[in-house]
Amino acid sequence: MNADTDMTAAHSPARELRGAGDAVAGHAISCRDIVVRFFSERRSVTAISGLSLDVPEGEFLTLLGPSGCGKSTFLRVVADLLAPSSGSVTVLGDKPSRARANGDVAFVFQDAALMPWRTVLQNIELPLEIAGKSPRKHRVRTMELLDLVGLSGSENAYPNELSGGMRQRVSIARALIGNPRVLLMDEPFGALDEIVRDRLNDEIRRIWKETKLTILFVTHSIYEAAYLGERVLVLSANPGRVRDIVPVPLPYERTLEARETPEFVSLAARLRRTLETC
Amino acid sequence: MNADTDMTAAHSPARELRGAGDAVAGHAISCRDIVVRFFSERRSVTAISGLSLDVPEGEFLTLLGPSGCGKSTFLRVVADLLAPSSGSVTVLGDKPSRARANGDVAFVFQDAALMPWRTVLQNIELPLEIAGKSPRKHRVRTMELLDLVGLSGSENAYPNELSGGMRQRVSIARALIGNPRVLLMDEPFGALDEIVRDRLNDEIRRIWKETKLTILFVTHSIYEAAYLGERVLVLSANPGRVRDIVPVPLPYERTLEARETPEFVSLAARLRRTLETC
Amino acid sequence: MDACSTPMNAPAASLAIDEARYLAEQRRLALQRRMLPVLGIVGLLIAWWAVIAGFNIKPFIAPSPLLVMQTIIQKRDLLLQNLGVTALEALFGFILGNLAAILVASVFVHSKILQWIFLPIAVAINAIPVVAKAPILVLIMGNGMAPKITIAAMVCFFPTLINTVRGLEAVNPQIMDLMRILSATRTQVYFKLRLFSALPYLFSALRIAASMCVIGAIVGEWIGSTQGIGAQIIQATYNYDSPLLYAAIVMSAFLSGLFYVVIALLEKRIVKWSASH
Amino acid sequence: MDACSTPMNAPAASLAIDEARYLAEQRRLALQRRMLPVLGIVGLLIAWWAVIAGFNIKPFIAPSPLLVMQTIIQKRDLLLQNLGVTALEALFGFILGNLAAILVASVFVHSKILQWIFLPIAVAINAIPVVAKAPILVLIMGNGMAPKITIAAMVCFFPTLINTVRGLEAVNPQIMDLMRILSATRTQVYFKLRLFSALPYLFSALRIAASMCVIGAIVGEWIGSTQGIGAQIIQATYNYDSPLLYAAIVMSAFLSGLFYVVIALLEKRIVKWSASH
Amino acid sequence: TVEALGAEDGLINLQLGYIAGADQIAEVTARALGYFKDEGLTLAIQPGGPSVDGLAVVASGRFEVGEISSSPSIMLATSQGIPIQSFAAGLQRHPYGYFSLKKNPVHTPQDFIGKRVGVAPTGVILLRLLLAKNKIPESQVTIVPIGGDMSPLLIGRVDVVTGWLSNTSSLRALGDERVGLTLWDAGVHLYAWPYYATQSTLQTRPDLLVRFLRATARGWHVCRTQPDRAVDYLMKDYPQLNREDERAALAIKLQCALDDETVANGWGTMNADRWQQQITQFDQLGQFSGHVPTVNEVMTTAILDKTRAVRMAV
Ligand SMILES: Nc1ncnc2c1ncn2[C@@H]1O[C@H](COP(=O)(O)OP(=O)(O)OP(=O)(O)O)[C@@H](O)[C@H]1O
Ligand SMILES: Nc1ncnc2c1ncn2[C@@H]1O[C@H](COP(=O)(O)OP(=O)(O)OP(=O)(O)O)[C@@H](O)[C@H]1O
Ligand SMILES: Cc1ncc(C[n+]2csc(CCO)c2C)c(N)n1
Ligand SMILES: [Mg+2]
Ligand SMILES: [Mg+2]
Repeated sequence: MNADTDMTAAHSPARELRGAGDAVAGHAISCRDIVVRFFSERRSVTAISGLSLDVPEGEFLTLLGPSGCGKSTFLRVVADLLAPSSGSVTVLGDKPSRARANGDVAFVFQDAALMPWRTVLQNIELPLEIAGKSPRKHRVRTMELLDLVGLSGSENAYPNELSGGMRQRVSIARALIGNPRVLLMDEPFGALDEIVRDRLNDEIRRIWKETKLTILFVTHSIYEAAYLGERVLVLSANPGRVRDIVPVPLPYERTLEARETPEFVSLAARLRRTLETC
Repeated sequence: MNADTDMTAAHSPARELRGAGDAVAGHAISCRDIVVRFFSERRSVTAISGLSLDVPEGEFLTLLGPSGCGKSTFLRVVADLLAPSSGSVTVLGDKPSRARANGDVAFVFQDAALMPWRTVLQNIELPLEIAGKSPRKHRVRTMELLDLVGLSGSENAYPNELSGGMRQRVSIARALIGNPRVLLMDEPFGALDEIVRDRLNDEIRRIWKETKLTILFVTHSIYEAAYLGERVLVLSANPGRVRDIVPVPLPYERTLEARETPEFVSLAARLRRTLETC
Repeated sequence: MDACSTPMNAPAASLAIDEARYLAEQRRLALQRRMLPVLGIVGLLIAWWAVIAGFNIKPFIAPSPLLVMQTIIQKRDLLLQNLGVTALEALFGFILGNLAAILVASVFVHSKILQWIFLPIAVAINAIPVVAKAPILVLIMGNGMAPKITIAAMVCFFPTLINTVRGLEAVNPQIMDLMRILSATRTQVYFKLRLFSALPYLFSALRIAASMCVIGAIVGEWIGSTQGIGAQIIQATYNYDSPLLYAAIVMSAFLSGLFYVVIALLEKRIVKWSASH
Repeated sequence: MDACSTPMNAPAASLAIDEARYLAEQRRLALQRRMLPVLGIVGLLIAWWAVIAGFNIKPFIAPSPLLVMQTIIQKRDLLLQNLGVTALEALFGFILGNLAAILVASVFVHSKILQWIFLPIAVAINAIPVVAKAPILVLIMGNGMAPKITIAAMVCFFPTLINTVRGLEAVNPQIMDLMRILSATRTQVYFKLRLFSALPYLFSALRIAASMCVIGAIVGEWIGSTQGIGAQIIQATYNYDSPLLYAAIVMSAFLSGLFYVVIALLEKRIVKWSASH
Repeated sequence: TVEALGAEDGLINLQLGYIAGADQIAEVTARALGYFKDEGLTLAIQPGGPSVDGLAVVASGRFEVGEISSSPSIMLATSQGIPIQSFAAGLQRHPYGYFSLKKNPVHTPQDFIGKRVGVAPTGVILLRLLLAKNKIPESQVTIVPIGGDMSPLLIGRVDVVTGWLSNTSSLRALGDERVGLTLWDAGVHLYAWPYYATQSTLQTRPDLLVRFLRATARGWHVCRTQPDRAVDYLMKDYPQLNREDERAALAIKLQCALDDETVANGWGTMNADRWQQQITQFDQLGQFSGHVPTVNEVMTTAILDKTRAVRMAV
């Protein structure tokens, strides 16, 4: 990998500048008393109630919680896809809309959300196009990402010709291509087999370490949450609120063997107990 | 639970009769040299190549394999959704189309495939309607299933008001309501949190033990595959073929503690090694 | 595109407050949805008036909206009576034409072979202007309402056919697979899946048809009628009675609008599952 | 509904054989798709002939297809020349009307307020019969091709507008979210997402318009023209020359069919990602 | 069969070539005064319209009697072998004509030279007849195809438009500046409002047509002698009309319906020579796409002959 094409190296001067400004704020994401409600003619649901949270810049935070507790909803609030009914959110020291507009936020959705009329390659290149960058110039980078997610050779397939896991991998590559500063991942590896999942787990930590980006990672796997995160946020359901925030006592450099350590096992057990009472 | 509403109890005389007939054949699913190819104007893909497999009636077979290896495709062949390019398949001793037409096959898809215009309840009741049964008469049963998947209270919500995991749980309930003899499950628990997943794992084994149905269960979790199945089928990719069939040396009655046994750990390790070389 | 409201640090915004805010917003939107079309129509009238006044256009070329309004008020009995006739023809034509189109589309979606054979015939017949069909219709049906209804129905038929065929085929393939596994009969697939999938297309077609069926009825009246807006238009044209002509046209536009609104409301009632999001 | 072919125990069915089988099947389907419409049209002609012969219908009410064919062959120069004029008007009207509709729909989809104001106006204007609009058009545009093209365009406009508005709004909400996170501009959302999502609706509308624009051009010719199929229809009607009248109608049906086929082929070329499945 | 549909006893359907209204004043008056009932008939007026001129409807036997605006339609139809014949003429003098404005008038056929004349496609042949009759080369006149309305004259796009002198309402648009030249005055002598029926009706049920014509003639009598009363009946049946206009129009219609010919032969009379003249003129312009009809194909005086007394009394 040479520096030009390394997916972790693309720090523009502008980014450096913005980075310096944000450093004062210190928090990549900061929420106070967020309430999210959904209304329809028939019923109203409080998905999140009074959630407060600070995520320092450069943190890898994993989110665990029972199905329907508001994890996706919370990510959507951070990504400026949803306005909270009340409460305040800042992302990179500013309004979520600003962070988004700066191109600092990327999202891997629970379902792949690919454009059926675009090939794999074209889907991955979409963020480049939107940002006004030439996809051809970044082709080497795109190919690396394709390789990373194990889809080399399928670049000209259309989404409806792919398996569920392949589609999800395309959407992961798409999220990574824009060099975001905040990466929101909603069960990105849920449809992947364990081998690929383990590899991507290591890759995502490597990327995180190299780029210092902030990651919010929703997962249903306690092991994944513990292995990936620096802290694990556990949400409880009905309505969603912070149940616990658990620091992960694993070393900065982790290998799969780390899962065998007693610290890991006891952390996993604690998380499981917490979850069971959510 | 009284016998009338127990979801495992609805053995009609007709079913008894058919059951007797199939016993001679012995195999719930039997495949010989299945080849599945996809053609389009631009390219042709061989998804499965020369797969042969016998699944005795009443077996719980789990399927593991790298993403894109043809697991979904294989389930689709068994469900008579796809004709293999060559090779033969029998389901319950007959053509797949016959088994399907008898209402013996149910499928939980990789994505929930709910009807957006139906509420949760109406979605679950769809198979009853199709079979010409009165949903009102089976309401108690439906409510039990709703409870099983943890969605009591959401029965009147529309799918677009649900979280990803909730949608998937609806589709599980829908598959169970028809008392199938062959249950095909394509990563049914992928979008569920571990607590619910563990509970459903136990529930599905309980249902399996009580009804003696045949289950083909695709999962990406090695632990799930080992914990649930009587045998684990490992497929290799490009093109999909049987890599290994591993019997699970766990007792018939299993609890989560079984995962801590050395047999389980070594089985998981073996599966992991096999998968790594797929 | 800024979805985040200004930060608000009220410690406990209650459900009731949020609900009230939601309802107020809904009311505001509903009001807007009701007032803006009125604004549009009023604007059209003003623009019309301005053109007439500004370019000093003589009334027999195009009368001013004021004059037309006067005419409408003066001859309201006559106009309303004629409107009723046309409305009835248009309504029956609408129902018949759309039913027929939905029926044929339903057949087509079940048999590609029939579609390939009969769709070209539909295209060809749709291309025949009314004048050419008219004598045959009069011959068969005489001079009553029947031929007018038939023409209105014919005018509705084709757009609804094309849209409905497509709509009935626009099913989610996953759900189609599910229906197949359930061994749903074609009828069940049709009533439980296809029809719902077709609704967006169908309602689009019905909106088009709502506007077209009135034209159909009017054109139908031109094959021979003493009653109805169409007859009035011919009469007014024949007499160069521009105010009456425009009054009749305003009536027909009103009728079209009414049909359209009814369909739009109907859609809102029926398609309620996609309300949120 | 039986998807499973009969069991086949050939030990190694090769890719080449499967591919050949697939291609043969594709060819068979393509042939069917080409031959069945011909069958339909031929069937229509035979039915027409049978009705004429069976009920002993006199030629002045409806001539037999044989007589019409003879007339077409005899007067082919005249008919083709007129067909050319009408085809040109219809084509320009088609392009203009649909472009305008797509444009307006694009505006509407970006501003609900403008939609609520102007859609009622479109509904109202669409409800005005051509005869009523014609004098004003002639006033503004004179007697050339322009007013005919305008009328053809107007006839295309409304269905395409309604369908395109809906199509442009029929975006996958997930992908819309993605575009939003990417901070895509409205233009980008439009060109990279909405336009593609609208294609099924748009092509449905274009099929409708393909059939309608020919009628529009013909009706346009009735407001005053010496050339074109419409003028020929008027002339033939006036002269009670029903073979010529029907010949002209057959020409217009042919033109409609041609437009329709072109649009269908265009769609097949453009929408290729949904080919399989 | 289609014939059976219209065969109800005593019911007579009059199929018009255009909308029903002022032009049916005589029939309406006769019906109101019970003249049709006197003949044992019930008259139903069946309108036509811009999309249907009714001739095929009568020819097919659906309705018994037809009336169409101009005699050429009868000749063109018989030329195509349509088995209908005219049996009476509503108006002797065709009220169709050419209208211009005083600042650029057409008083005589010669004035057409150099003018732009706006005519509907079907009116072109009538203008050509006029030009041929007056030996004016067609190249000297610019024919502008227009729809059926007068605005092109008012906005100066053309110098001359066509119209019906009998339609007072429509001519009001031109105001005092109007200059008119009728086809008749320009030497083209067509019949207006000819009545026709199928040959089979004429042969098998002539007495139906006789009774119809008798009643209609008596209606004309009232129109002439008590025009205001006739207009009253007209207004009663067609309230959308304008009374003053129709009163004025009736005067013009009477002028067209009753002239020297009718003094001698009664209202509705037709002259074989005049028919022959029209056929010849049309033939010379190559207008018959079928065969050239003979006078006997086009018209019959059989019904006229049997109703002479009543018609003379108009
Ligand atoms: N309709 C199709 N057209 C072309 N290729 C297809 C089609 N469907 C599947 N494939 C190909 O077949 C192969 C197997 O797909 P399948 O969906 O069975 O994989 P899978 O094992 O279910 O993977 P995953 O675990 O990711 O869901 C893939 O390589 C895929 O690209
Ligand atoms: N558009 C909506 N309308 C109404 N209710 C909604 C809507 N979206 C989400 N909800 C509700 O909000 C709650 C939280 O949903 P969310 O999708 O955030 O859950 P989640 O934690 O992501 O669950 P999962 O793990 O199953 O994906 C759920 O109870 C859901 O029913
Ligand atoms: C020659 C000639 N024949 C028919 C018409 C059509 N048309 C216009 S007004 C009207 C009613 C006559 O009473 C008719 C029939 C025409 N314009 N010129
Ligand atoms: Mg979620
Ligand atoms: Mg799969």
